[in-house]
Amino acid sequence: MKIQVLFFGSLTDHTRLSELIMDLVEDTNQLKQVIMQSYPGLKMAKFIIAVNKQMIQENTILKKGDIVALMPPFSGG
Amino acid sequence: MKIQVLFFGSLTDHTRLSELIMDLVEDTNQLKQVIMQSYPGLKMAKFIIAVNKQMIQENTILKKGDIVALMPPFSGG
Amino acid sequence: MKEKKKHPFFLQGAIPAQKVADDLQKHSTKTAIGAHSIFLGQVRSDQHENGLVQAIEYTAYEEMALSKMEEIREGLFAKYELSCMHVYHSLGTVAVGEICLFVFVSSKHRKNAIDACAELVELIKKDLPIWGKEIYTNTNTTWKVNQ
Amino acid sequence: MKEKKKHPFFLQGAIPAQKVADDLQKHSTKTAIGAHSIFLGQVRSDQHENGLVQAIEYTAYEEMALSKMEEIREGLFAKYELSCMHVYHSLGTVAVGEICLFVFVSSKHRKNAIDACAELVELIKKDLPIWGKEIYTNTNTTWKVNQ
Repeated sequence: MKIQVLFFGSLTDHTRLSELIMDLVEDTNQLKQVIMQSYPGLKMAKFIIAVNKQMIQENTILKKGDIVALMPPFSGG
Repeated sequence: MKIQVLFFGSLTDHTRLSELIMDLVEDTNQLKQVIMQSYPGLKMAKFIIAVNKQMIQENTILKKGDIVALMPPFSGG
Repeated sequence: MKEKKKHPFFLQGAIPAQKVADDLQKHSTKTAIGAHSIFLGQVRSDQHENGLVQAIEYTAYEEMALSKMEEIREGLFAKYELSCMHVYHSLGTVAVGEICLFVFVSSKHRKNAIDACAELVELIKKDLPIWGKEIYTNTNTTWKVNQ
Repeated sequence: MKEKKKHPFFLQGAIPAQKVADDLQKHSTKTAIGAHSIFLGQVRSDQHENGLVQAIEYTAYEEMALSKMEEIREGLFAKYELSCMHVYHSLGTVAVGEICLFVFVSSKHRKNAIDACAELVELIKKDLPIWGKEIYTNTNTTWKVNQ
């Protein structure tokens, strides 16, 4: 089992994809590093992270099968 | 020319009419006295007065042709 | 005053639900509008000691209500940045479950429409010479008192 | 939770004005309701430096939005005395002048419906993972930013 990463809104302008599967990493900080190496455009982007649909504020340990969403500021309504 | 007096809402339960024409009286205090003699039920009723569609708080001088409305608390909406 | 067209304020009997859709649809050409705030008053089947409400019969000092409504309208247009404002109130009998008040305020950004609509509803209840008489299923009546 | 029936939250494309009348009409049998507070978001033809908005294309993290919406709903039912609450948000393309958000809150007395509706609109904008991309008449696009 790996980790599923979802990209939303303006972030997809940088990634050109909305979803990827990657090998398990330690935590969300490490995930950001790996992702930003592949998509350097994200370094300038403002986003928050949800792990399994729960917004996180701090670095969070990841486990197999987690779904990590990178989300720019919301603009619904 | 005389004065037109209008009654609204629950006040018409006491007056059994919605409008009357009376001889000119000095002011609204005197008007209340005259009206309450004819319709003593109004003595217990809570109402405010409008002269020519303007709500008044204090005793107000009346002149020929004035329209005086006796209005119980509003309950629209 | 952004809008000059005159609508009636008082409507005889209940306000049809369909009117809300029709009025909303008319605003689709006003492309500077971003927010509509709508309030609807519906007659409740309250249980009172005199009986169960089955309808409210509305009467008003119409001329004064219209002139007061114009004042309220101008005050709110001066206070909030609004695109338009429409208000309808029933006269006569409105049965339980039917609509007796329809308030519709539109603006560019949501805060103006929401705040103006809320304030307008309070002013309509407080300042307009309108009276509701509750009619009970047992044919008793009582004059409504606003909370 | 006074109401268990599940409605969809996301609707594909614009929300028809007619839906407002149809949903309102359905509430005429709920005779404990005295007040409906409705908010509608309409797509504005804003002029930006990149062009004139002609539509907004909405996307969402749907599963998370639904679960977050359920939380919001439960929070508001706990905080206010409400009869019911219905919310619909568009996904996909909504043209200028069309409705993209429909919020409908009902209660016995007006204050609960009005306050809950206003709070709900803020929470929808702030907490739901939904994004709007503005599409300009010149085919440029920009991601919408909420105020």
